[in-house]
Amino acid sequence: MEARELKALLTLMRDYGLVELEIEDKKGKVRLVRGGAPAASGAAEVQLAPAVRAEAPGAAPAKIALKRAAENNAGAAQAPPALAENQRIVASPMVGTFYRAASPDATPFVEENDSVRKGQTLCIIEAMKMMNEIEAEAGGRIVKILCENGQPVEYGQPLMVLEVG
Amino acid sequence: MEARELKALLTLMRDYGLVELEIEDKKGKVRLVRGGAPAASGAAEVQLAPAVRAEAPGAAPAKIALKRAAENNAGAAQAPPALAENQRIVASPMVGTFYRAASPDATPFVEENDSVRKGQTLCIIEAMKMMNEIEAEAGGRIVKILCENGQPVEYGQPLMVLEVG
Amino acid sequence: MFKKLLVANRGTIAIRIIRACRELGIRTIAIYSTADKDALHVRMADEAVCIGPPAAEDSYLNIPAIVSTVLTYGADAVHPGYGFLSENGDFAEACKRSGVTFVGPRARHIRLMGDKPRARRIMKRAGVPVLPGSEGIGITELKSAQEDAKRLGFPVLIKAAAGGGGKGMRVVRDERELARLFPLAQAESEAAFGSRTMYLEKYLERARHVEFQILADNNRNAIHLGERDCSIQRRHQKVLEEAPCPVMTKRLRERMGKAAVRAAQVVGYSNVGTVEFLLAPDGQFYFIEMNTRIQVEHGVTEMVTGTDLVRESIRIAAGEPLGIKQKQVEIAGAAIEMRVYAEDPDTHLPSPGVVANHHSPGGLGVRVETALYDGYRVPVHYDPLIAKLIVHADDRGLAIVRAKAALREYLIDGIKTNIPLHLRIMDDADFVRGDFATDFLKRYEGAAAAPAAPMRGVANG
Amino acid sequence: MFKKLLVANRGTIAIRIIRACRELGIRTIAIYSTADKDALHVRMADEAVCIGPPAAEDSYLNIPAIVSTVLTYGADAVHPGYGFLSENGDFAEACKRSGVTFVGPRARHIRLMGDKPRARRIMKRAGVPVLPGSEGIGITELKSAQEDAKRLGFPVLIKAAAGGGGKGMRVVRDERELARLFPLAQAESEAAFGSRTMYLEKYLERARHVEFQILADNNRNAIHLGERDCSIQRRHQKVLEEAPCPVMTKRLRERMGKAAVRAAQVVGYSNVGTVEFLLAPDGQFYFIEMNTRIQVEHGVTEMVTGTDLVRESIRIAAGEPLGIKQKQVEIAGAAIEMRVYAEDPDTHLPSPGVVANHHSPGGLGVRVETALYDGYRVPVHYDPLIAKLIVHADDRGLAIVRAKAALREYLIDGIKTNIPLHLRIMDDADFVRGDFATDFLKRYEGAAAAPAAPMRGVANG
Repeated sequence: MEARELKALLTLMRDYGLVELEIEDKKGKVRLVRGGAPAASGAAEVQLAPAVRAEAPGAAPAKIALKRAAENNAGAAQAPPALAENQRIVASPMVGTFYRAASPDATPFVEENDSVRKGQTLCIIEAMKMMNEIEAEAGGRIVKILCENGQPVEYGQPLMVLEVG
Repeated sequence: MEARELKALLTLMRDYGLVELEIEDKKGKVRLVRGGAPAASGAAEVQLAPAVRAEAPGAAPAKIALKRAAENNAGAAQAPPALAENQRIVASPMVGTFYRAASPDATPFVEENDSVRKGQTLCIIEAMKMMNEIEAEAGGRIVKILCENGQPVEYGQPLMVLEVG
Repeated sequence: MFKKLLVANRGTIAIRIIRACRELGIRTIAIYSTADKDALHVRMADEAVCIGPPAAEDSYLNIPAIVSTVLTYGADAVHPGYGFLSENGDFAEACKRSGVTFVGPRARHIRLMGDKPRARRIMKRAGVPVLPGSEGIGITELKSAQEDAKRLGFPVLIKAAAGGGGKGMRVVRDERELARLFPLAQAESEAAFGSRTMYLEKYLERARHVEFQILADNNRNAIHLGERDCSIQRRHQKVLEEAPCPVMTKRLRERMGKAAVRAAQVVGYSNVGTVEFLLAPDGQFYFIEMNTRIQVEHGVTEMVTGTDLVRESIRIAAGEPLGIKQKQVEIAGAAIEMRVYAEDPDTHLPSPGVVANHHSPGGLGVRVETALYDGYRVPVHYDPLIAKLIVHADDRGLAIVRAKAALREYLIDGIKTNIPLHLRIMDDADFVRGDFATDFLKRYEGAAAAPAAPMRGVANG
Repeated sequence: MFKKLLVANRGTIAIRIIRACRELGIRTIAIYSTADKDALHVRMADEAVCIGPPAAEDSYLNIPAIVSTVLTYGADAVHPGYGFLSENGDFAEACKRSGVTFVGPRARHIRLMGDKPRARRIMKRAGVPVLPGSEGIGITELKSAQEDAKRLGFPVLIKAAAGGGGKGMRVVRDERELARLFPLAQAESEAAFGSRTMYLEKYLERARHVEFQILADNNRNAIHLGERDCSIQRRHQKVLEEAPCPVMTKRLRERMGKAAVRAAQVVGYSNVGTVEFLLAPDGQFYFIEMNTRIQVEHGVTEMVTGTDLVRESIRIAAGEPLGIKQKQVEIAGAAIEMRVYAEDPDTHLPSPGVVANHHSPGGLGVRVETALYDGYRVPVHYDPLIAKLIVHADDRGLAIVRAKAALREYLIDGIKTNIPLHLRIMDDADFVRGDFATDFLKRYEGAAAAPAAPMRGVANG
């Protein structure tokens, strides 16, 4: 590692309040992330000469503690589950209550492992007394249902995992 | 690098509020430091298989701004000059006024490039009307005089650079 | 008292409301857009619900989403704060229809006062002095504007009937300007409020903006808590406010306060509100409008009267009577609020970014209301108000000195702020004397606004 | 007024003094040890001078180094703050001899009040009620202690004649304890103050520590600014203070205040000072000692009286007369100060380290006095007091609620603090009722101090 390369890393860390560092060579790779969500504009992706790579999305360490204070938040969106390449999240387009069936005594629209057609109703989000049907964007298989029947959900909250194809 | 090792690193970083990371193998070494002084109890030293090293000394960003606010401080000690191996700083042992001569019309005790004996008076620090003679700790040559005659100096402030031998 | 209150806002006022609720033992629900998932109000509230994407119309202005949150998560009260839906009669009505208490006045009072020509008519009838201007329900044609201008005499001020926040507002000094700027103001009003209805007011030179804080319970008891001087404005946007007004006298306060209370009572107003006046150099004052919500600058009134206005607004909404009588209101000392905007102090362009080295001032008589923290990203989508620095002291001179000391202590890196502008104001001889009007800040605009010499101890970029 | 003031202290009080000086237009010189080069007071002052290595005796207690700094850097006043040299008569005298004003009482008053048996004699003669105890100049022999104890009746309190800060202090309940603990207390006193002279006081069960704030100018005008209740102590170290005292009555305040003013006037005292009393459950009160400096807890008096005590101390030292008369002093609302210590809340062991995620509470009625900032290393060498959280509200109940809300907002990582202990106190039914004495905190010690369930929203470790 040359002094110049180090300097570049240093400058990056300072300028971008670096919380993530990725270093890679033939033998291995180290990737360390501290802090919260990735930064929108501060993100930097830099290639350095011999197999070293730094990456810097992000928030300063301050976030850690502040996040901790928020752990009690009932409504904070969970981290989305890890997805395979052909899997997609079905997210709630609105705030409301998640229902798996059209009425309390009806059978659920879908179960896990069910195959679905594009446009098929997957669940209902009740918002302001309106029942909003959530349809499958594409045909495939419901891998996982992430919410309980009757559970409040917020905007963007993952409802199901759909495996496309 | 194995996932388990990364996990261990991350856990360490989180648990100890880690500001320094060193990774080393046969091919090289990466050392990353963020934040101020090394943590007292949280310091962690971890050896990981393959060899990468980056270095990032320096204060956490918070310090930078606060330091900037202090730039106006007249009394803040200057950074000591870079020294060769056989050079030593003659520092002020007390707060007071720096004088290069015994009286206003006397010749200075030493000039730059003068050779000095061990125990020879180099300057005077006046503190509470007392004249305190500052002596050479070792024989050698005065390379640089860092203060002006009559200048206030604080504890530990560099006064001269002495080249030993 | 309420059990769970939804805070239908973000930023400084959301923090303020959450704090008040904690003290009242009320649980809070924060709402947020995806751009605000790391915002402090989300972290401080007991619960937080994401209600939509960054654009305000899809989140903080999205009435169905907010009402749905109320119903789904079970709140029994909604506090709208300032800005966003705080003066939207439909929102107040939607809350009521959903069986949840809207912390603020009734929907019809919001609508009434939001229709500026109508508010002027009512006040005039009630004997509150109103600026000479357009009569009736407002004007939509340049011809009517020209007739009104002739009657009033130039200069006149063009205003939007549905107005607020300086939008659709123009000072015109002659016929030519009127012909040029009336359509412009009208287009602005249409874009901002969806309304082409305008009205004219006589423009007063060297007038001060002086507003009275009103507190009224649901039983028609109304009092005022003295005035705020909000003359330090840039393009009709307040930058700095103070209480009391530097030129106020006891007698004038009584007269203006009485007019303000009358303005509230004549319509049966309840909760907090602000009656805005112009105070002319000759001591005459004129009603201009009423704001039917808590104001950004409510803090200076709290400091000099010792009354917690947000607490009062919630108490009143819960049906409790006024906790204070007019006779008990005393103005103690002087308070100044400096609005800290994430903007370039010279160009006034917004300056979003990641906050670093955040260090806010503290100590005796210093209050900071902010949603900032180190590492927080100021989003581009919303108002650039990121903090309010409020100082309180025994007298105005000491308050200015305290404000200067606090401004010098304030560190915010990563974004630009208008703190240097506030420091210039504190050193301005006219400001220090209290000798200023709504045109004060013009001297710091354009060519006149050459950057001051770097100030000692100020680290704000 | 002074031109340049040297702040002979560090931490919270150094910040407090620098702020007061900024408001008075006085330049400041901070002094610091090498351990404090990154300290906030160093950064906030106009000038900063390193005066020695970390050990306090070589730096903050090093009189020659400090006086040399005054002379070399040209200060015309020195403020000693609290702790360190604030009650050292030699330092006050050294300042005077060097021609610089010491902001505080005259050296002889510091020495007089520092000699506790002598202070007791003078107060007794002046008719101020004094706790029954050893007479004369103090005792050095166990035999004398045994005689005094017999006369007073157990329990008695052993105290150091040169005492302060709880050192050399022991409660003894019988002959055997006295024989065992007297030599121990004496050894402690010798180690701390270099004095083997002790005295005994009758130990009052269930008494409250109630102290009166004194303000006196150089012309013998003296007033009091009401009392503070400082009963919440751990091993004679104050942890939480409030004003007013929850059981105070107007009549009792008048009587105790009069005694406190008399204590100051009988010796011709000047500047700020505090007269400490024990208040027995039967309403009797007894002088215990006088502190001849600003106190840590001065902030609560500032909040309820609106008087800036640090500003007043500097004004008075500059020869100005008292700015306020006794009749003008009014106690408004209630204030509570919580001392935040860098310590483990259960073991009370100091917890130095690097501060991370520092986020202090704010808003209406919340004042934070701290020298912390993110990335600051709390040094091991000095007092663990890192912040004072002060709340003020209309009444004590609301102040407690506000304190709780503020404590829940407070984030300090990297070190442990006693914030969880303060939260427990705020939830303690006896504390909430105001029913407590100096032994209150014993219930949270040892086995009884099982950690409370994790509290929501509190991120302090």
